[in-house]
Amino acid sequence: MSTQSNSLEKQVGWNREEMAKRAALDIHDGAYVNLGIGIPEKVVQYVPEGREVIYHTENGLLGMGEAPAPGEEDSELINAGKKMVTAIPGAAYFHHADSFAMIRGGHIDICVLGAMQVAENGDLANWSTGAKDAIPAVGGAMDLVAGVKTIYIITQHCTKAGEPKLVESCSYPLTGQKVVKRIYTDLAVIDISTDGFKLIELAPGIDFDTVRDQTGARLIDGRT
Amino acid sequence: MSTQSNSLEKQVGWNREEMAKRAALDIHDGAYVNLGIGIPEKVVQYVPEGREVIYHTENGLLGMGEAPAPGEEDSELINAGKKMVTAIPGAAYFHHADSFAMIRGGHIDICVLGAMQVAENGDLANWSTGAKDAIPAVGGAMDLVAGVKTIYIITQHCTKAGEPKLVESCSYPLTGQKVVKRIYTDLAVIDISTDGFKLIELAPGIDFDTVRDQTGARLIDGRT
Amino acid sequence: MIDKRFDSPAEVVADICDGATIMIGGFGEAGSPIELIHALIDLGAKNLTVVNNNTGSGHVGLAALIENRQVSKMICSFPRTANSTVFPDLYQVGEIELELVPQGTLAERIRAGGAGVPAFYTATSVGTELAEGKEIRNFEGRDYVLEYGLKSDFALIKCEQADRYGNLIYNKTARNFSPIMAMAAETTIAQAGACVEAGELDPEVIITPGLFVNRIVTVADPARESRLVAEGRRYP
Amino acid sequence: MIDKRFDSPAEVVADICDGATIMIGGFGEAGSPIELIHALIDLGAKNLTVVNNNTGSGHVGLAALIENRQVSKMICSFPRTANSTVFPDLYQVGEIELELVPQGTLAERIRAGGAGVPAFYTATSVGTELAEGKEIRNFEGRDYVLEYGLKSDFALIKCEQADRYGNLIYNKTARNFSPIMAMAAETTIAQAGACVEAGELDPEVIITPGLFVNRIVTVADPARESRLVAEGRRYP
Repeated sequence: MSTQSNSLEKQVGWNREEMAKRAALDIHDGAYVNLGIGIPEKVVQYVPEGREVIYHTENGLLGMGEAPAPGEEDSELINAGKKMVTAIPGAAYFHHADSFAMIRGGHIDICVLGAMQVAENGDLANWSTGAKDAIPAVGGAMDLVAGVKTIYIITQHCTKAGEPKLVESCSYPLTGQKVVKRIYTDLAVIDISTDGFKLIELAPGIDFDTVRDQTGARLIDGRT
Repeated sequence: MSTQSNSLEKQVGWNREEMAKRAALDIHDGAYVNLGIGIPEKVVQYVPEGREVIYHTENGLLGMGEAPAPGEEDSELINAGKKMVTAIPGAAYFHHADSFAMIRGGHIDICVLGAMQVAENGDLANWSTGAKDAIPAVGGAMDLVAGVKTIYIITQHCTKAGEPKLVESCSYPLTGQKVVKRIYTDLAVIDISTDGFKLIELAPGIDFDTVRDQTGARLIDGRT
Repeated sequence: MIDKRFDSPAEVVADICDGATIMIGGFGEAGSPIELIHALIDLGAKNLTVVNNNTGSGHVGLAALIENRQVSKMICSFPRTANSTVFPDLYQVGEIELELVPQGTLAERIRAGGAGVPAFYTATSVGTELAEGKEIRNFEGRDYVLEYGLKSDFALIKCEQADRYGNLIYNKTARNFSPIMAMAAETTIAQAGACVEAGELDPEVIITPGLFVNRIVTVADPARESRLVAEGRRYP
Repeated sequence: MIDKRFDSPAEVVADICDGATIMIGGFGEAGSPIELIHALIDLGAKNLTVVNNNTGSGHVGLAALIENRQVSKMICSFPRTANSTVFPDLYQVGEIELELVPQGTLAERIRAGGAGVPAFYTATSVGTELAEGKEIRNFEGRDYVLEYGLKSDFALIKCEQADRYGNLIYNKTARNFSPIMAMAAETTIAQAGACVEAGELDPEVIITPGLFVNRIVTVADPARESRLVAEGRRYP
């Protein structure tokens, strides 16, 4: 099934940009936000006009701005993905312990991350495949999910091999337990509820049964 | 017995200034030093020429300078005793957790404090008489004795009532256990050794027996 | 647009309820947010637990808040200072509770509260009566006592300058507890000597980044506690 | 007179012995003290335990130190990054040890080491394999894991400016781990873009007060790791 929109066909599902755009709708005015590497980084482009959002990067900057203009790059002004960025007027620099005090102390409102698997109880696996020969690398993922008030996930609904990423329980090593609040996939927006996965919204051209069939655990229809 | 020097009599013992002066001889060049309220504050006046010493005050200043000139006072530049002070060129301000990280993390070389009692094992009592009706107040004393590398005490050898302040074990509530290294009294300089109180130096006009008689525990003669 | 600036001390403290825990910045008068404290006296919230290094002096500021019988418990390291009679008098007749905490432990507990650390071990107070009843644990041959992170509903602090995001800078030793209290409070309220435009504060020198601060009110010419005390003033 | 300035990177690292634990500042190349690392390669001390967020890239700086077989163990949060092959290759053949620590736990452990805190509790990693074998404790209904303070024999860091007392300021996100590593090391060695006279740095903006710093060497025009990597350079 193609999830790419195509001007010649009826749109089916959301592409990466649209997933980021949908997630951006849930970033409230005045939010302090940390965005993971990959699709989550795109969220910044789609926050609705009129909302002022402050971006935190765990390597010591609150008030991260856009990518620098050519010629304005500074190799000592980077984000957690080690890309060069800028600082907005009103930004602040701080050291790593202070930066993670923001995260671990519950001072960041929203973190948007990618996922390998999300379990119906909100468990998240996004740092390791657990493969014996892999080089383990965790970065700040476990700190973010343990400390940030609200964790949003943007992910394809299934792996490239077609396996569900929304599962009863994660088979990959966990990043955190019961941490995810909402998931934005190419097919739908799904909340973690006390009853498990709860569908909130369908992507264009997608019906409930399609999402249910591609979800590895019970899916409740929460559309009102 | 008078411990005041007097130009008409032969000097007997050290006065407050002389105790501070003797302690100052043991402040090494380049030392980071925290001085308690009272006689310890006087040490700063007597550090030998040619030694550069940096003074820390636990309310957030490294590089404390002298009292301000009249008209230069700033009520937001004070020391731990809440007296107005100055900052030397090369000073730094920081918040309370960072300031006590310096103390508790073992980064201050020397702290000079007063005492109610010192026990022969180095226990110190200097914050409370334990009286039922007293308002307890500890300030930073317990942090200083637990964290600073070397604790020096300046104190009268006996109380005004003539009771020894150097004792077998403290009857007053402890500030810290086994923390004192050296004591400067009006009569002598005494180290805490593995064998207990060890006399290092006598004040002018004082003999060993006099010190021993006024000490509430065994006194070893450690003069070489 | 994010704009944390308010017009008056009365507005920024208006939702402080009876029973709240409030951290108040300052070491003696340096850094004491006296106009915010006076607004809290005007408000009248009662049964407060207050965290401050001291208990105020004279009959203004924190001492006046205590004298007005709004504080049921103080958490502090040094409750008696020069010109401090209000707290001692109430304490001796058993009308106010005291949790005495070594100053460094107090600072570290506040920072821990702000940094998501529920508890930590420290050597301070081991073997003293302030460690009685607390868990002692040995690490590498030395004993340490378990202390708990401290959080609060509100922090009232004073700073030198602020911008609309809540970024703060302080003045000299008036900084003291304020940056860590701003971290540990659910709602942090700052009185600022001046408010400047976003971007005017150098991002390298901001001491309290704005995400720790919720409300700012400009008090351009704050009262000086020691002067009020010397003049024998009382609040209200 | 206190003067912590030295003339060359070789001098300031000369007493680093085999088996030392060394914290190295930097997040990727930002803040990496590349000239000090290269001096350590010239020195040749072996069997080192190195604390850094990453493991270097290309064949210069930290990667070169590892490639030169001077490091027996890395303590870090993210040992593989773009252009990072040296550590992964040695790790996969079992020739270097790895202690993987979540980035925030790493930062907090370093700060704790510097602040006299032997151990603390954190929610990070609870329920994951990185908490396996560690003490779990419940505070107010939530589980936390016990983590230990981390100290080192040396810290090698990079800063923007220093004075003779060792007061330091940093540049933007090159600050990262350096201020806390300066606290946690027995001997802290800083390479500074410039040395200024005592008093030239505003006491309000000093990030690392001098008592945390032991030695300073000016490296006015430090190499940029990413450029060296792009050029395919190797050290030595």
